[in-house]
Amino acid sequence: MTEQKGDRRLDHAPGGQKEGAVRLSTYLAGLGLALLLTVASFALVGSGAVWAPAIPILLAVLAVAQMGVHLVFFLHITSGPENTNNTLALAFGVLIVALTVGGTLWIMAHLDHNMMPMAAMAKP
Amino acid sequence: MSGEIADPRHEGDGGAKSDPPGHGEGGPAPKQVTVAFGFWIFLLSDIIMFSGLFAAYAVLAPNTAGGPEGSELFELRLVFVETLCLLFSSFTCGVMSIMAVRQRAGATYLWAAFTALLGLSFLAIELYELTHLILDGAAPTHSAFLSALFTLVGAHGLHVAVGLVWLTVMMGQVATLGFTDAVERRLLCFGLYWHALDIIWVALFTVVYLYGVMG
Amino acid sequence: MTLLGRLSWDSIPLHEPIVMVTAGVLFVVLLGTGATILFKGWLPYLWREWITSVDHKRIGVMYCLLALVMLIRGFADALMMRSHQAMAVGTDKGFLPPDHYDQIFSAHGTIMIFFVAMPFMIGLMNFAVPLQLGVRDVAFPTLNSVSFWLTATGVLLINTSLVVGEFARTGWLVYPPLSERAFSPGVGVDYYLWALQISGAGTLLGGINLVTTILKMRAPGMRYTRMPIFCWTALASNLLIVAAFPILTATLTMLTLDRYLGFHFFTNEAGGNQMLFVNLIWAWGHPEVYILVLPAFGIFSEIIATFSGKPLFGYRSMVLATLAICVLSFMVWLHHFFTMGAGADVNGVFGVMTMIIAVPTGVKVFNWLFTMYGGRLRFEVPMLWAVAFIPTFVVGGMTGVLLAVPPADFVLHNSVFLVAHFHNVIIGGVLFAAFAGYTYWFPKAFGFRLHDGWGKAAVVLWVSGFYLAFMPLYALGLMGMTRRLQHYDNPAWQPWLIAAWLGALLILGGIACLAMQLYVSVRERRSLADASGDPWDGRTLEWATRSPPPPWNFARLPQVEGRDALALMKRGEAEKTPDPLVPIEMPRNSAYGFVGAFFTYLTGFALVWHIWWLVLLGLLAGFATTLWIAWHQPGEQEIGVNELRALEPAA
Amino acid sequence: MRRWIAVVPLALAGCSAGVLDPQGPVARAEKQILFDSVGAMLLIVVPVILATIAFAWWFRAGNRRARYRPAWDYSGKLELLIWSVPAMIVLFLGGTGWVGAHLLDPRRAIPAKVAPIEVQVVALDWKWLFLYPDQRVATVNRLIVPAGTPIHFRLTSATVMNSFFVPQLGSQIYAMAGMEAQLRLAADRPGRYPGIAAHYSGKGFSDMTFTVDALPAAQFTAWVAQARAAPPLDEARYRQLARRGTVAQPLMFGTAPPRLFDAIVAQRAPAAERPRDASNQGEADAEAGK
Ligand code: HEA
Ligand code: HEA
Ligand code: CUA
Ligand SMILES: [Cu+2]
Repeated sequence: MTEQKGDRRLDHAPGGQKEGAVRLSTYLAGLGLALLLTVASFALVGSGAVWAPAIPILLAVLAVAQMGVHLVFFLHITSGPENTNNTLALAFGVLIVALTVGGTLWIMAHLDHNMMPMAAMAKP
Repeated sequence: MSGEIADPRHEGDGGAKSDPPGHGEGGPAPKQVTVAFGFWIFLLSDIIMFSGLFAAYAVLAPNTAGGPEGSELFELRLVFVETLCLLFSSFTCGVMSIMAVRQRAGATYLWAAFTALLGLSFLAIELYELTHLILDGAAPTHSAFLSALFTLVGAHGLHVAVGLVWLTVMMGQVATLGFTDAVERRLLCFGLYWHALDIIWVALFTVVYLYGVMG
Repeated sequence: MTLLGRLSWDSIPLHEPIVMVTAGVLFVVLLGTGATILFKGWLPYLWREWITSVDHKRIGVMYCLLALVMLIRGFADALMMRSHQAMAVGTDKGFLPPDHYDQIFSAHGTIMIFFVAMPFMIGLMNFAVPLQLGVRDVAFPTLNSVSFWLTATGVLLINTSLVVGEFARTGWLVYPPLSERAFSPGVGVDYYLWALQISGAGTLLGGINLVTTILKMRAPGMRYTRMPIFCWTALASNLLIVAAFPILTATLTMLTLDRYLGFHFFTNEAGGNQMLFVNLIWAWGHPEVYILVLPAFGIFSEIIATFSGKPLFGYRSMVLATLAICVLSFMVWLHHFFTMGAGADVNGVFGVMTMIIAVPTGVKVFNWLFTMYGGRLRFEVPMLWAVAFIPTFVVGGMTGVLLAVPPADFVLHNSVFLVAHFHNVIIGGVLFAAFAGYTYWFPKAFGFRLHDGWGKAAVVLWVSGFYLAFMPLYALGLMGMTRRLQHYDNPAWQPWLIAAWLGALLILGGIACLAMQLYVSVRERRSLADASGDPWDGRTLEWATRSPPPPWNFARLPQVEGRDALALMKRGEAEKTPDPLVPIEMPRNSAYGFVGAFFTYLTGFALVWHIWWLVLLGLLAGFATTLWIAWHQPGEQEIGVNELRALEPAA
Repeated sequence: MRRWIAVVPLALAGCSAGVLDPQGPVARAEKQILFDSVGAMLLIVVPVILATIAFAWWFRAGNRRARYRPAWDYSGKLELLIWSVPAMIVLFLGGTGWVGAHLLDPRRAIPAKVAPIEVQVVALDWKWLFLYPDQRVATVNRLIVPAGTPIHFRLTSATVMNSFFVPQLGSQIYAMAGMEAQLRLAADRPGRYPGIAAHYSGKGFSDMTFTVDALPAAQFTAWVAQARAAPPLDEARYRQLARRGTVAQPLMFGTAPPRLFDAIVAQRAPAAERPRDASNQGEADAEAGK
């Protein structure tokens, strides 16, 4: 690997790691947490553990948590100063995803509601 | 590298005393950083592409056109196994990266093989599931819901397949070229790619399968 | 199932004289160019210096060239439409039957947006951004060449449809269900889909490249608050590319699946939802127009500052406004379908969000005005474009805001008032900026200036032609004329349409002047030569190197001490402590982009015509090329200090 | 050529038959909003244009009387001004837009003393079918309504997307297959108003125009009685209508199947033949009405 100049030592890209910086333990921890969250998600479905209408919400929370675990432990996105650019890019991406998906669902729900055939609406 | 700014008028934000390291301000960043950052941007764009498919799926999921619904089709146990395959492959892929950074070819192959095997198992299960759907009459041409389902799941599967081809090529590169800078960078990108697929899968199994079986 | 899929002799529209003459002329021109290149022995030069070049400046120039060529095609279509509508009243159905007319407006819109405006802006960014940042190239030079050649592939594919097959007859955004197989069984929509997917991939890769370049590759000391404003707008524009184009990819993929595999995303049957397409295409489409106009704003910012002899007024609010527009542009897309019936709340929210964009845009306008205030204005051609731009764009922006008022849009949607709005902002904003940037950076790219007189004539003809051609459309829109009409019954419209036609003819004059300008300038390049490398008394780093710049741009990376880096150096405020020269690593040329694009073209063509064996072949060949390059990457070539000294006496 | 000259005075007669000549409450409000908005924006746009010209002229390099301030590149007060003045105009426009979007929502009932008349609109390739569920008659390309009475439209399409628009009456709205949009308009007084298809729908799109005849209430009843005598719209006739093609003359039908509109929305109506899939250019075009 090319040796980097001293003043650039802090400039990291996602996953950018120097020898030894990322240890097996990071991946193990990530795996453990992810497994936990996955099992929790699958177990939740159909179990009576939570008030049924709240299950989708909890599932969403678990999914977001798991994505966070993957980002931190596998992709090494952290809040450190050397990671600012990566995190900002991620934030921009998340914002766009939220806007397009959220906006689409909102718009389409209204369109569907407003243009539901009256005949179909009469039915229960 | 000049640390001081003589005249405040030259200063943009007046605040910082010295060039903060990195971010290209101290001059162009090294190749490894630009490559990984560029690839990170690519992954974000890929995630946005998936978000389009997700949005379409969410909108079309109720449009079954009299055909089967998700709750009648999905087999959660299979999906769970698929998920485990991907999860463990993410882990083995991580170990592979560590081995690659340490330039240990033998161990790199071994962990790459694990990764590929797990990825292949995932794909095999997925293919089994999808062909089953088609054979049972739930083909993607049947309803908008099934079109969206096959497209979303298929797009992820296609990404996994591409990843497997890429991994194979990379092992060939390690074998023939050794751990050159370029090969190291590509392995790094592969790792990012593989982990990102896992993130997409988390959204996928939650939105499609778990929500699906709940009807 | 035949060997050639759907392709047969009938696919070539031999019965359509206009098409055949166009195609014939095109063929002769191509053949002539090809023959000239071969006989003059230019091929090796072209191959070495351009086709395989990974130099961002060369690639930028090629993008602009591509755009200019396509501009002529787009304009030919525009002129045909204007001539046609000038006569197609009452019983006179004009000279273009609906089949042909419908292809023409679809082709015009598609080509102008994707293959004129986009490549022109991308070309200018590619050329100028690394120079302004004071670096040697973009982050990924080989990828840059790939991006360009993918765009060129899209261009070639879409133009193939002129001769083999047909163009889509669905408008430039191929709304389903009209674009579904049931209603458009021909190959037109398929050409559209594959050409856009291929060029879209190129655009996306280019966007990633420039974002990375701007964020990670700047001259020492070039912190964010010192970046030239054009780099900021380029950053915003490319962020939008990275964020919006994937949505286009996803949407077009769904339509492709509908058409090729009988899926039901947007069909009338089986639960398909056409509104979903409209929603998704505009989730890309609205950001798209800001992808075009943001770099245009940047170009004018540079030009107005330079020719006013002043720093840009309100740099920080300019940056803020740029970023605000960048984010806001993702929150307004519904304004393109207020009339689909989403209801008052949704319409209201998106209407208000849309109008909010007028605020940062207005800030920009005022900042330009105050930059001029207290300046010493030199009315060179780029500045003339800029001064013509401000009022024109403001009028176009105003009609845009009017369309953002939902009840007003209910009566103006899809009328030619809308057509006038977007030509007003696109021509007055993007195209004027393209011409301004072209005139501004031309001496940097080629070492000589463009002829002044012809340039001024072009400005006058373009501006007057634009107003004559498009102001009548506002009136017609209010009179109830809808867009995309092949003929109409209301004789009261005709005089206005004749005026618009005359306007288009004036524009033709403007184009002729631009062509003359190029010809005259090349002929008189000796007397127009610029030895200084800084013909306009510039303020940013691209003027700090010679013209045309060496492949490595700067023998020493400039040390940036503040905003308007070159202006500071000229004032002597930035002390120059010359670092010793160090060897430079430059990327080697690569044929990957060109060869890969060739196979991509084959694949695309085969997909359009359902020639499945060729699809497979093309994909395999493309994959093989990629493998080959993965093992034989040209790598870098080092340029030693002595060599540098010899090549750059000034350094 | 001669025709062109004859036509000039007509053009000066201006915007007849357009958005600027509203003939109903919806269109009138929309025209008012249009004018208000333009007025508000001109408040800022005109000064901007004038300032551009003035600054460009005064600060030209040749003018020695103009003061050169090469370092003037920031002013906090001005910054505040240039953010806040446009913001105020946008506040006004945004408010208007918001209120307007609600009060002029196409689904919103128009206040009136008389009960609205129901009309069902079906976009076909390339003609408009109007069904009167209460009167049980139907027309093609000619919409007859009583003046002064609100009209409640329910709209759908039996083919591609289209948009129903009568510029002098106001708001247009999309008509789409499998969906049912609603729109409420009214004509103030008797008259004939042109209607158009405002969303491109293919080859015959330009001919997909219709007329709206607003009749005095009494005449409307008479018209219905007269229309009853026309031939019926049966399945065969509908199938013929649904084929791609234009109609030369408006048509009238004495009866129509009572639930035809709902059947079309539910996509259970008899389908028209579609162009064959194999050919790459051909579209089966037929003159559907005769
Ligand atoms: C970048 C976008 C762009 C540009 C520049 C233009 C430019 C022009 N357009 Fe356009 N137009 C669209 C985008 C654009 N258009 C779109 C998206 C549509 C909608 C399509 C649809 O309905 O689906 C449309 C539709 C459209 C219509 C159809 C209206 C309708 O629906 O009824 C018409 C009608 O005449 C028209 C006219 C014109 C004219 C006269 C110009 C003129 O201004 C022509 C401008 C000429 C040039 C741009 C070429 C000039 C320069 C050169 C040749 C270079 C010279 C050489 C050197 C410098 C060396 N346009
Ligand atoms: C470069 C391209 C470009 C740009 C910059 C814009 C800019 C804007 N556009 Fe435009 N637009 C298009 C290209 C563009 N548009 C195209 C191609 C279409 C049609 C596509 C199709 O259907 O085929 C379209 C269609 C379109 C519609 C859809 C209409 C319809 O289909 O019915 C609307 C509606 O809101 C709209 C609004 C706006 C607004 C509010 C802006 C604003 O960004 C404008 C902001 C600028 C100003 C307002 C001027 C300067 C400001 C001041 C001087 C400050 C003070 C002013 C105020 C407070 C008002 N545009
Ligand atoms: Cu011009 Cu066809
Ligand atoms: Cu828009």
